[in-house]
Amino acid sequence: MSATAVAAPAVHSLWTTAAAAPIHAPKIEYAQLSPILVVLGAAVAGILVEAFVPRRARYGTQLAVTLIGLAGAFAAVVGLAATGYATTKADLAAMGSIAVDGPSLFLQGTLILVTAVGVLAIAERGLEPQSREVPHVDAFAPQAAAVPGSEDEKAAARAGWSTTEVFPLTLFALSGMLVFPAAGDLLTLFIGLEILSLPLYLMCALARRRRLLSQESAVKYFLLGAFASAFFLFGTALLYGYAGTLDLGGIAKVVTGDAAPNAALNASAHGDALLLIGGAMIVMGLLFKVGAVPFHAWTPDVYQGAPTPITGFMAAATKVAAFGALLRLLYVALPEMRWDWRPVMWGVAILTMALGAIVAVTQTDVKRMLAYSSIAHAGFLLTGVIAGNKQGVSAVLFYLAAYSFVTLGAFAVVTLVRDAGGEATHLSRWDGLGRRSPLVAVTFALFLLAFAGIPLTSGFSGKFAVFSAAAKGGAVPLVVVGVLCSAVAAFFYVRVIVRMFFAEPRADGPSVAVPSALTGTAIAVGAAATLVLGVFPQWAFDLADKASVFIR
Amino acid sequence: MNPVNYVYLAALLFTIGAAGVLIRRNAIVVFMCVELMLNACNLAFVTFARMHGGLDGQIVAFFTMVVAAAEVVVGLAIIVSVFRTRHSASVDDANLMKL
Amino acid sequence: MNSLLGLLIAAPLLGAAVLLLGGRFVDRVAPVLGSALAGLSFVLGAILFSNLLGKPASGRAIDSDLFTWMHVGTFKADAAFHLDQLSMTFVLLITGVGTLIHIYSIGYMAHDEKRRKFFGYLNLFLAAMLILVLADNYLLLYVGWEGVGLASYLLIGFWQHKPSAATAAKKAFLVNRVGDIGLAVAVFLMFTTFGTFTFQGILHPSVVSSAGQGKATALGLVLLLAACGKSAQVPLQSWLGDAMEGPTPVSALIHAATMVTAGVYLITRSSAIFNAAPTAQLAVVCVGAVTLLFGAIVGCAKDDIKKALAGSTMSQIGYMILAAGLGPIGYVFAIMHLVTHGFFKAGLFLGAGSIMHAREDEVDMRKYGGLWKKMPWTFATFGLGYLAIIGFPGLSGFFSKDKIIEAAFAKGGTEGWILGGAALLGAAITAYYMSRIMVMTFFGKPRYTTKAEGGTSPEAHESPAVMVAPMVVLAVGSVFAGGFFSLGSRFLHWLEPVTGHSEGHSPVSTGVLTAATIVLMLLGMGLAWFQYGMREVPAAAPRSIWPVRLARRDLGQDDFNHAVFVRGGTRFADGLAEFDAKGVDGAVRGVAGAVGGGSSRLRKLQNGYVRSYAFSMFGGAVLIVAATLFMRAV
Amino acid sequence: MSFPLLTVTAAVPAAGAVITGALPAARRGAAKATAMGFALATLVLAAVVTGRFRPGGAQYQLTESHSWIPAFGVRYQLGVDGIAVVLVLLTAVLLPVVMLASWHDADLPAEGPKDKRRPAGAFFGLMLAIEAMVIIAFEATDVFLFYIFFEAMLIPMYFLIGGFGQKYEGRRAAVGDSADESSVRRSRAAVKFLLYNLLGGLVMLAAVVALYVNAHSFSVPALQNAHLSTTAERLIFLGFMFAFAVKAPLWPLHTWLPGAMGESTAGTAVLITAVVDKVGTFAMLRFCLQLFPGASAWATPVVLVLAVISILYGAILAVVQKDIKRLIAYASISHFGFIILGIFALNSRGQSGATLYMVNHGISTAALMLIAGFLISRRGSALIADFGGVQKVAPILAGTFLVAGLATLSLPGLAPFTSEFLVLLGAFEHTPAIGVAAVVGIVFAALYVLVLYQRTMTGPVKDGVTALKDLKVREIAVVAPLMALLLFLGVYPQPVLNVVNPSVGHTMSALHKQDPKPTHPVAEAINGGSR
Repeated sequence: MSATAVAAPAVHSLWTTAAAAPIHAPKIEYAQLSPILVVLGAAVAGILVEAFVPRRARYGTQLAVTLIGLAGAFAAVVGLAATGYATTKADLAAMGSIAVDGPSLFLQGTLILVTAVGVLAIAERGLEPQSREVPHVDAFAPQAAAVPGSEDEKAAARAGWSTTEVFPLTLFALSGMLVFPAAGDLLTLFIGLEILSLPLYLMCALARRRRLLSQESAVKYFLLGAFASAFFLFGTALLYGYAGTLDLGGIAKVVTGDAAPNAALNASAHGDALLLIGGAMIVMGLLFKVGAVPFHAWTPDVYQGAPTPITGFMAAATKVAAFGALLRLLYVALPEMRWDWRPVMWGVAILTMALGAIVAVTQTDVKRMLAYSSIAHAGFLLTGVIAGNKQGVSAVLFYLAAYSFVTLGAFAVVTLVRDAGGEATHLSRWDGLGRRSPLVAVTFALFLLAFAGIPLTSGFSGKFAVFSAAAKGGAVPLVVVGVLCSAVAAFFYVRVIVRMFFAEPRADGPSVAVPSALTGTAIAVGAAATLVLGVFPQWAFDLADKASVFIR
Repeated sequence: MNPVNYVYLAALLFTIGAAGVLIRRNAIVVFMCVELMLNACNLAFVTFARMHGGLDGQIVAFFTMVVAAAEVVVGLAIIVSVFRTRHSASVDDANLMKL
Repeated sequence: MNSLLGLLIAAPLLGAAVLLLGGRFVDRVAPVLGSALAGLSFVLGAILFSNLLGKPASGRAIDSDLFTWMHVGTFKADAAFHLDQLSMTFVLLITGVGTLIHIYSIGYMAHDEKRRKFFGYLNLFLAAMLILVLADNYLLLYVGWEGVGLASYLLIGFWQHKPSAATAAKKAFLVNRVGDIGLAVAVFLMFTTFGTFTFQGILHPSVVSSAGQGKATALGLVLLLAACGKSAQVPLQSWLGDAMEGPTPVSALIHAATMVTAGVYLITRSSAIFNAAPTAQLAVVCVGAVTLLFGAIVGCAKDDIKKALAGSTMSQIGYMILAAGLGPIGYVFAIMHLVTHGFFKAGLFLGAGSIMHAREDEVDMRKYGGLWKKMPWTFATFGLGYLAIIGFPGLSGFFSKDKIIEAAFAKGGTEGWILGGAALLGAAITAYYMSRIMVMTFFGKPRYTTKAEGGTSPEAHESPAVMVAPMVVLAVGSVFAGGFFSLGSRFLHWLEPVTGHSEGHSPVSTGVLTAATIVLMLLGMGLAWFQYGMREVPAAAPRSIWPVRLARRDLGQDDFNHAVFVRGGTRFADGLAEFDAKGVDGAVRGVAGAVGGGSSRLRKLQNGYVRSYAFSMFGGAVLIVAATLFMRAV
Repeated sequence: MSFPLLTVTAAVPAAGAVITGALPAARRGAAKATAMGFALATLVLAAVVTGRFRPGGAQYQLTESHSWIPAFGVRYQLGVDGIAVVLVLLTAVLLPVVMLASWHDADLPAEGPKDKRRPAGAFFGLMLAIEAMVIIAFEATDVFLFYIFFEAMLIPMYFLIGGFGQKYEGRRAAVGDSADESSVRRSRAAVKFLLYNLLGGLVMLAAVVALYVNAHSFSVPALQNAHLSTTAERLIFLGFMFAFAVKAPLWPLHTWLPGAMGESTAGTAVLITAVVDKVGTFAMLRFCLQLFPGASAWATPVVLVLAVISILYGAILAVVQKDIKRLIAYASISHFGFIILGIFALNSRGQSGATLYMVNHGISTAALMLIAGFLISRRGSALIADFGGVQKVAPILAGTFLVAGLATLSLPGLAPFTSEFLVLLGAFEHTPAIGVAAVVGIVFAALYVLVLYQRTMTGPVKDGVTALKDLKVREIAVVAPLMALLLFLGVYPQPVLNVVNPSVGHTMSALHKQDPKPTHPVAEAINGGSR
């Protein structure tokens, strides 16, 4: 579907054209697509496991398949990077629809690692109160289709069923995410968007406890997501109409005027309107995914309703993928439009930082608070995107890597604090946690401090990188706003710490479940990443810096 | 006739769909409105393909249909399960989470 | 010799250290040890004195530079001492009277369990006072200056369990601090002007005049402020009366003989500066004249014997300040009066102490009377001191005070007449209030009933020898010192090299003045005798006319301070505290509250309805598109 | 390369913090002993640093420099000048003293029955952590490195304030608040402290970013001859100054201090005012003045006025305080006013004086606060009104308290006088009016100290005070060294000045300023201060 097909002169009848022009078989560089293919393969394998492996053995098999798939994919990414695709040999694979370049590989690598850690949390089966006949249960509904509280749900629970579908679903979502930031043309971008969204919609609905909230979050996420992707698609249409091509690079050429857009359209003199409106709508579709104001409304509800392991995965991975796509779109397709989109993005960034930070102040639910904080962080990231320079790209890449691990860790800790009703997410229940189980409290405090951007945590390195890039890019006011918002944000992070350490423990306070190795590893990895990227960030900066050039 | 009119039509359909999403309560209808928006996109794609004298737009249209189908599957699954739980398909009933 | 100079200060300092840190081990030896060390420093002083006498009049000075105290860039402050005739005079006075009072205290404080501390503080005071007069630069002088302030604080508040004592001590320190501002500023000014603040560096007429009269006047005025604080001169005199809360030996040593005269020393020492600043000198004489009358009037009204004496001290120092303000014609006499005053006023206070000792700390003179036969020694010594202070011909006061009155007239012009008149009037009042004290205390019938007679008061008795002896010595001093100094104007020749001297020509002949003084003196005595000798003294102060009442209340000056500084200051401070809590901190909390409020308002947007979410998205999309187009349009 | 002395000096307490914190909560004695051991070891190292430092040598000595985050041009770069040496030594001296003073503060329930026993390990570990961070902040010659620890030290401080309240022996006096209320007030104070300083730090972060963007380096020596545009220099200066003014604290950014000092233990309060806050004033000297001389000169008038306001404002408010610790806190605000006054007098008298002032204020406030802590813990109340006539029952306590108080009002012969005199002289040299206005502060200083002493120590013995015990041996061991230092530095401050002066000289040259010359210098023969 590259621009080659348009080579022929415009003739009255399309059919004759089509007949006249020889159709080449598309050339696919499987090696360069290997990460995506491996993940997809693993996902399909997972489906087959669901179909053929006896229920009892599914959990183990799925986990194995998933982890192996992820390992393979990561190996593939590393291999590609090692063979120079990140820098010198970067090119457009599959006839220009998948870009294999620095940003793609960096983000794909990050995504795979994040997913791996996320899967560990998803696979946790040691937290739910366990009965004799059902030794292990996970965080998901035994049978998603069953009506909550209905007989057959109880039956399913008694039978000890568990929703092992989440593993393939996760992998499918991941595959979408891998495609999303690497998409070389708008169609692929759209497909990637859908592939990553649809599984997530489903996974949101799978919570074992609080099914109503879970399903509600799914509905909201789905409807709004579909709404957003409709906008995205229409924007794509308009942009296609303007440029006559879907290639990001091609569009850029048309924008710069290297390649003339279609005469008929110029005649109808809507050219610029198409370009601007289309671009704006596509950007909007992406801003929805990153949860930027005013497209953020879904974030709190979905984060709160979704099963916490899923929330963690979603919060971390979706942001990475979406920001990757946003970067590519703005830097590859619309760089020349900077003077059009920059002011708008300024407004969005400021709104996002401010609203996220301010509204979070009065939140009473841990997950909602983290949701709003993720909105604020989207704002900080946008300042880096706006920077519009190489440092901006590398800063955003680093920030994404750092942020995603902190988020995973934080949500993993949330899964541990439980009472009779499941997870105790109301902040007031966290009073005095630091006295009852210091280790958990200290870890969570570490993540919160990282969110707040205290030095020696990854949060600080990322914030500094983004802000300095923005300042270089001439967005000093943004930096100031960012700083002030960080101060506001610090307030509610600190408030949680106060509750955990200085408030009197409640008599009926929640208990902290002892995690199995899985969640334990997840939290440990998150904490380790937080500290390492805080104290010795240089190697990560080098990676991000090397990987900060987009191929056109 | 001038193909640009088809673009206008597409825009009109899109707007109608969007308006539906904003106005209608029944989840199914809302969802159908989204589908309408997608189809509006298809129309736009095809039109532009015609104007550019290329095939890309038409191909996208096919992709879109597939995606739409997939969305239907997922969407209906979710909506139905919610309906069975709440015995209501009104999106306004689903507001346990707020503030 | 130089090393002796250091030793002179070290001796009492050592005493203070041992007594204050020594703990109970030294309790028993405390009085003896303290007195011995004081005596030692007196002996050292005497040796130095003889050494000075051995030198030619021009070069009578000993310097010793101990170490560099602070050194920053061109700023260099040394711990260095300079002994010349002026400081020598003070050394002898301080150590001499100091030793006597130490000895006296052995008896006076015999029954106080905190004796050790008392003597420690006294030694500390000696050391500080010696540093003050021996310092060779103004910064080190400042150290001694505040050091004596500390000692006086500790000793006034020695009986800390009495709230009145604690308050008085605090008041004294604070008022002195106000004066210290002057000295500090003086040092700054000197350094920024001359690049140094040593006596040798600055105190040359040429140097001072090089800075111009404006600078000199400024310096003079700030120095005067300092002097006012330390010497209890108007307007900073209010603390001296309350300072009488301290044990009586303290009042004698610190608040009569030595510390309060430091202001006179400062002005005389800075003669070079004042000589170059007539305006400052005028200010000095005004302060002196006002204070000598102020103190005298207050002295007339007090029934508390110590407060009455305090008023007299104030007034006598007023004389000295006045003299010092007169310039070269006055300096010598200021110091001379200072020395003689040291003798007789110390004697008077010790006498008062002896009486209180006998009467269980009763200070109200209306409850005295007829003590002369009960306490003959006290009576005799007190009487001699009394005659000395009122300037009875032939006794110390006569010589020193007359000279000052002469000099005042010699100032010439109306100034001369006003000042001289004030001085003369002061002399008369002095005679009045001193006679009043004398009569109320020693003559008439006893106005108290002893326990023997079924009353409350103990039978008065003469004090032990250890207390009487110092009184006798001081009495001798008060009798002969003046004459000794004036014979062949020894004192004049002794001090002249330091202070300089010029004969003034008084418009009134000396003989007339002397006569006038004597007449006025007799008048005062007569009036007092008429009022208190002839008729019965009421045991309680009669409600009398307003000027007297005003005088009893220190001429309302304390009330003024209280109204303006204490109450007003408190109100201001409370207001400021309010402002700090509501204003400064309130602003901060306001911001926090604003964020919180905005938060709870904004979160209402999240109303849980999908459709409104969708609407916000739609609106956002429209906005973004519009904004983009708008951007392109402009 | 040579032995990394500075790194080790900071690393030892850091290691101590980890080890002490890791000890099981039951092993209280072990934790204390370990902590004290590490603190003393640090003191030895600091002494070695002082010994190895050559006054008048290179500006920064014992330097270490390693690449750390090239991406931002950040280096792990250490080095000490005279000022830093003195302050490192001060910190190392104070820590053991404070620990000894707070020996039992983490033992018993902080207050109220509901509290569990506080882990002693955490308490002393946090103290060591703060020491480590403060020391490295003093040693850092890389702005970014400094910033990181300038910010990071908030966290342990925050936990120290919020986690450990004033300990009261026996029954708590009826001061009208239950244990809960006071613990609530305490955590509020802690949060206020953290947010205040965090805001300052974040503003500074913006400035740091701007600095990086403008100068592409964080190394202090390199930045000293970097050329910024006037506007950039001023803006960055303001960013830095804001953070330091919050930390110091300078009026009107002071309101966090009284709460923080009033609610925490005496030891913590000493750490706040005598150690951590010094980083702010130190940073003004090293960064504001040396990196932005132009902007500093530009801002001087305002800063001087604010400093004078702090001096008088703090002193006056101290007079009317009802709580001993808050009184000392406001007194500290006044003293920080003096320090800042000296720093921005922009002459050697002022700056040497200010540095000396940091040291002396550290010692005198430590003495005053710790003794007050002993007093408060005995009486079970911090309200001045609950005391009276203590000198009768506890003479040693009262005596040392008086000496500490006299030091606080900077009586000649005690350490603070020398520094206060130099600062005032410097201010007077810069602008006589400012100097005179500041001098008035000494009267108020006398007022609040003497009022405090009079109300608590003198007068008839209040009931509730009657049973008060005098200082124990441990407490005397705490007070004695401080007293000795106060006396020694009061009589002979020159050793400190000798170390400080050359560094001040460097600052002056960085400022392109000479000391003002006397207007009418005395003839050469008698010039130079003394004969």
